[in-house]
Amino acid sequence: MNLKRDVAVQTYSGLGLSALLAITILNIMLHNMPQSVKRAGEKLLEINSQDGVANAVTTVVVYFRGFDTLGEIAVLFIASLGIGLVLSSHSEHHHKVESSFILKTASKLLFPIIILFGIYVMVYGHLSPGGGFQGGVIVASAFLLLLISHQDFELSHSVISAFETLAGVSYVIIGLMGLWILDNFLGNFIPHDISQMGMLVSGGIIPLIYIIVGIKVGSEMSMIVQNLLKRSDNE
Amino acid sequence: MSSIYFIALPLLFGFAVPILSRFGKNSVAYSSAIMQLALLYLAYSMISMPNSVVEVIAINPPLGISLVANKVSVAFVLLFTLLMSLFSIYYLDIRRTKPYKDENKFFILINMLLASAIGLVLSSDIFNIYVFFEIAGISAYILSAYEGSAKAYEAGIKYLITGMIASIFLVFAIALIYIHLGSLNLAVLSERFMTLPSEMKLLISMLLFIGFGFKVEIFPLNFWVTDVYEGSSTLVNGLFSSIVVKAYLFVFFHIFYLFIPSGEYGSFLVMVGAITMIVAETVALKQTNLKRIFAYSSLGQIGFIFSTLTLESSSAVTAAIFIVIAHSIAKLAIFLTITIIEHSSGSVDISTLRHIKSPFVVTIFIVAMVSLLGLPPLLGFTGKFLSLKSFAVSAEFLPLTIIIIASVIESVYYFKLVGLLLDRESERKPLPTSLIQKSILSLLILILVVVGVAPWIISPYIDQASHMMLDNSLYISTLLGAGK
Amino acid sequence: MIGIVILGSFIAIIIVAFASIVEKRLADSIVLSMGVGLGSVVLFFIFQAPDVALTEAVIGAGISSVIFLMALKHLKASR
Amino acid sequence: MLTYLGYLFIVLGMVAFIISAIGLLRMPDIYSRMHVGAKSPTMGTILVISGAICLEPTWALKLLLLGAFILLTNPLSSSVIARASHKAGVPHVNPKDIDELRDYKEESQ
Repeated sequence: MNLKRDVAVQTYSGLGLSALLAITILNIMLHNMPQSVKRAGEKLLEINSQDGVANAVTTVVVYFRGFDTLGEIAVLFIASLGIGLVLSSHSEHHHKVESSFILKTASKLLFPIIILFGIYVMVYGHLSPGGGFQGGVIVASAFLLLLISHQDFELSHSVISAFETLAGVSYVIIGLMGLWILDNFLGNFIPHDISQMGMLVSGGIIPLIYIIVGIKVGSEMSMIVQNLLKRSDNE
Repeated sequence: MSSIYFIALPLLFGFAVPILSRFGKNSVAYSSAIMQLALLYLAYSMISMPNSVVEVIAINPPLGISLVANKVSVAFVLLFTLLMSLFSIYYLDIRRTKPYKDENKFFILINMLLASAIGLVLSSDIFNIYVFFEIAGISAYILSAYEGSAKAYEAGIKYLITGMIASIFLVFAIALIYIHLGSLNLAVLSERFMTLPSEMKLLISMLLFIGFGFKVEIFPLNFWVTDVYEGSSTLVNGLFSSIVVKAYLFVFFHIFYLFIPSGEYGSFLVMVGAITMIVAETVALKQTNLKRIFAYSSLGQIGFIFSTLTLESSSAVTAAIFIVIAHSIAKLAIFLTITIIEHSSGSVDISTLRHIKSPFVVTIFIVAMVSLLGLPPLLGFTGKFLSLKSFAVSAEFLPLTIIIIASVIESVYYFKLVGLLLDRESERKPLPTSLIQKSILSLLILILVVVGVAPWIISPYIDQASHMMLDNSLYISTLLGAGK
Repeated sequence: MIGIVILGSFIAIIIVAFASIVEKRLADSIVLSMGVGLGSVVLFFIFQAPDVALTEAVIGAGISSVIFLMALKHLKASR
Repeated sequence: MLTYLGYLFIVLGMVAFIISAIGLLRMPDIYSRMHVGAKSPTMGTILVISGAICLEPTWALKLLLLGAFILLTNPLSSSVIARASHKAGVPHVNPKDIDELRDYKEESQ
């Protein structure tokens, strides 16, 4: 029941095992690299070329393996919930440090630019590198800047949870609509023509889902950051 | 009806809880119970379908993810939804007197746990299995730290660290599999796995064994289990022991049968299971905390199921499914009764058993324990008998001896508990139980008794299920033949 | 030319990762682990995976280190 | 011609970066290090960006935005770091240096 010792023992044994495995794997890989198996990735790219999304990685992440993405969203959702739960037992007393005038003004100037960039990354996820996960985190980092520089700034819990709920529910609903319309969960039921490849409105549900993922990730990360920041200020 | 609802509906519910909680104090609790009952009905309606149903997501297998609902996976889904809905109804009664703090989050977590347990059973894509592995893991860490006491945090942190180590091993194995075999679909992997060079095969099997071994709670990797059970609340223990572990067990053997059909590592695994059982039962003798005792007894039973399943014969799989059903139901009943005792006396020490005066609770406790022990005429007996028979048929006499010795040790501490419950000399206080508690517990016990007396109610179905679980070519042809 | 950049990033990642393990002060070790993220961003970009590079830059080198630092502050406050 | 101008700008930018790196190693305390760590990289980045504009005139708008962003953030971050280290009490190498922030604080008290 000695927590400190147990954690140390488990961590070190895990590290040791991992090192051993890494050596074994390097050894095996150097001596016989896998021969050319026809990779799933190539086949996925072949299918994507009929699907009308310029960034093939987005198609794989959001559409072909969209079910995994749904699961990852759920993981993030539960993790954010857990952080809120574990930290909620502390008191809400804030220890305020006044930040300098320069920082306050500059962060006000930077905030809209960063938000704009985050939304750009989210919306153009199917055309250029980036997408919901990255864009969401960029938006959250804009809020982080504001939270650090303005001590009295606080995100409204109800607004964030409304965004969160909206995004999560609409992801599952879009999936179920695919099931009802095309008999295929997460089926691409919005018309997507190959001639529109590279335009902003193309690819059917794929950009829509990535924007939803972005909203969800952005609100979860902002909530995590706010919980950690505000609760760690009390002394 | 489509099997995707088993996963989509609990996730939808989890995401929608902030809206639902606007409609009043009880709305989340009741809608959760109603949704689980709907899933139970769906599972019940799927049990009579003649063939396997493959639910394709986005694109056809082998590239896309798909869910396979065949006889055996539907049996597990039915078991999970049944136990979870009974648990929810039971909690509806408890929450009137002793609700958890921040109840909405509790409902989110149990539904995520249900969705991920079902996802583990249904999914046919190894990376998708990893995603559900993570969801189940993270919701379980938070559930075990839920009460917020120092012990609960200790349990949560222990669970978190071991779970993370397990995830590292598993994701490493999946990466190697994808590098070498170029696919993530279980059917394709099943065809290609035996073509790997033998060192690589051994390495991947070891990584998979360690990754799942932490979660399946197998001997060298189960040092954390009892601390987690002791720290987390008793109700949650019921879920861990009756739903989560069973899902991991199923997915471990699902992958094992598909990847290594020749039973190469069988003699190693059968001993691992037997050693798990005897170590757990021996340690359990000295315990004085009810939660720890039943945690060790869970470990023992899991070792028993594990070594039965490694025999890889259809009669052994039948036996193992019987034990899984019996153990899940009996353990849930026991943990729910311990909750009643804990709420009235505030302690889970075994001495509290001396001071309760309630013929109902005592009967439930004793019947469930007798079923765990595997005595006739209860459901536990059917499984144990079939399992011992298949051990004898496969001529595995060393594990058979170990298991029989372990069962004798198990009976020692069970009868110690029975002795405490029936002790005439001690002072006793009445134990209040409500009508809902009584009916849920009697329903669980009724299943144990009725199916135990007449196992032929479910045995034809389980026979078919066990054939299906071992029939790799059928699985491959249904999965790869699917496409719309 | 590109080979030198790749080799340099590999060596830099290894050195920074090792330093972040050996470092006794946790805050410094977190900042060093940010360096691992930045090195891998360069590598991902060279190996033509701009999506992964962007993700690593934003999540691996950015927000996760910030979260680690905040958790560290939390630990110090509760001590 | 524009190409050569572009290369010239980029080389000048590199020189600014090298000066800043040498300065970081040679300067005695954190305040003077912040000085070289803030000014010359900002200038170096601007020079590199203008070189890139000369090489690829079609990217001009995006690159200009990038330059504006760096002009905003780089001085800000170094100012915040210097202020934080002043608050944490990191000493000057020469205590008799001019320290207007300390003087201002003493006056306001």
